[in-house]
Amino acid sequence: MSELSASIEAILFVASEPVTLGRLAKVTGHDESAVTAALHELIQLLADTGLRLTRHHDAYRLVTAPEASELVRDFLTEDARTELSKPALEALAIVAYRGPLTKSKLDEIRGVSSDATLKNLLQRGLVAEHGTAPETGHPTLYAVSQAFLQEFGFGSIDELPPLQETEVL
Amino acid sequence: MSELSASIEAILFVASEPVTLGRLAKVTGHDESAVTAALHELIQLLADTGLRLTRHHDAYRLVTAPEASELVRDFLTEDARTELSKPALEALAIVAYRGPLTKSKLDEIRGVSSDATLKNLLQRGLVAEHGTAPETGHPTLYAVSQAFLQEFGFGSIDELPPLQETEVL
Amino acid sequence: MAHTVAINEFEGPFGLLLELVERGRLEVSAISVATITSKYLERTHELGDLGAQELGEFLELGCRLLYIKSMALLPRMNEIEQEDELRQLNDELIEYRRFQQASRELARHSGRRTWQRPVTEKLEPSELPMPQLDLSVLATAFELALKRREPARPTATLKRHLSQAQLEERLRRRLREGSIELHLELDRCQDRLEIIVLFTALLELIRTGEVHVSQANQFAPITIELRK
Repeated sequence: MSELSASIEAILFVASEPVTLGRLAKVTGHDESAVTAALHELIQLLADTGLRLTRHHDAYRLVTAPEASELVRDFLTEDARTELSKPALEALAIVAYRGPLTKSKLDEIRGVSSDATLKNLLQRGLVAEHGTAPETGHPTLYAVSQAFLQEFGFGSIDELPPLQETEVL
Repeated sequence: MSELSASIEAILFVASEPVTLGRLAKVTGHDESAVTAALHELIQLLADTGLRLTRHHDAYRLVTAPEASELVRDFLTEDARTELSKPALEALAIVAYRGPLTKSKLDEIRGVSSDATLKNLLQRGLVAEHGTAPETGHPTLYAVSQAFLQEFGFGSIDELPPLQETEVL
Repeated sequence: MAHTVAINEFEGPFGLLLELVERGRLEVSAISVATITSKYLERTHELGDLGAQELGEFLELGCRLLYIKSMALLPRMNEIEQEDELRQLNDELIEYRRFQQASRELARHSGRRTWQRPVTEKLEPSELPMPQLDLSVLATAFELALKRREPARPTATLKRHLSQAQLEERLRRRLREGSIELHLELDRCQDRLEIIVLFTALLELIRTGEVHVSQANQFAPITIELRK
């Protein structure tokens, strides 16, 4: 492992929040392209270990490997979280693939009001506010969060399975 | 990396204290000699990374590589120097006025998950754990830290500035 | 007695419609819209004791289907309009199905949760710089947090909504004391949702033959009475 990758790994290990590319560059004293290259090296080197490097927007964080999920839960003697209801999963999928989007767009796609569902997802931290839409009234936009990636073991939003393409019912 | 070594790495990553050989054997379902072999593999594989596996008596933990210690310290200091974000300020205020309280109570008041925010406040030493709540599962209670109280010259939390209007949650 | 289907079986009106379409190997077209509409309304009815809000959402799509269906009964000029409406509904269903499938895919990932590290690495308190913070800022932040939460408090929106079964029972109770006039009953409703639910309750009682509805002439009050 290169020295820069090792330094970045150490910093991400102690960071309490995801660390942006800019901050990594600043604290390591390297430019962003060198840091990006080191991050890519780290992603590859961690691939068969117990840890993973995940990215959300331009912020990075270390988490446990999704393959170790069950063991880690046993170790932490954490109860499995209350499973998400079907409507919650449905709303979450829409926010993940179509976000950032407004609540009314979400309601429109689902054909029902998503008030309670959205509130639940916000409180669980799986969805977060993400600025406002430029249209009249500037409604709040919602997008999936870093915690969403963590909950489902995705390394970044790019790992979401592709949406089905069929155009006929 | 072997699957067992990867599992052990994941467990040590989430552990807040050193983990004994016996506990690792129990949670992974392997015998102590297999776990010891996997720990040795892990020590070797981590040698040129940003992390190290250390042993004290028969307990193991992951730490950052000594070469990175200066960077890590710089990072943590700088982290603590950055201005508190709006969510962090809000969470701190709620912990100050409503603490000791659990994370789920804090989430409920804010309507969003405070996971990352709370971690940041803990790491900055502004908030500290403060025993556990008597309810089921005994969730951790959080309150502002001694350091926070000393810094701002309060003998006790009761001397916080009064609120303009009293509201009951 | 109506067979009750748990609401959780469907993610909502689109979920129900999609199931009917897929199970019946139908397409939402001019030819099948009548079949689909009656099946949809039938199943909505079987959903049983829904809250007024949910029932309203199911009925809204039901009305849309009825509207599209009704176009076929009207003169030819409506054909294009009907096609547009059908295409629109088809597109919405396809879009909806995409996310329904994606949500099932997500559910399969739920055993892959990953964990962050707990906060263990901290600087010594002496090394920790405390933020520059004016404590009045803290008081303001707290007050803002409480205010921001206020609209979410259910005080203003928490109206008690009666379910269809409750409204059926209310109608029966009143009718046992004699006939009633529909417009007076509608006046008692607190909002549009309750009116919708009252209507469906009344339709149910007519369907089961419990009540009889009559009107003396076109603009006379509608009278409801129990069938003897």
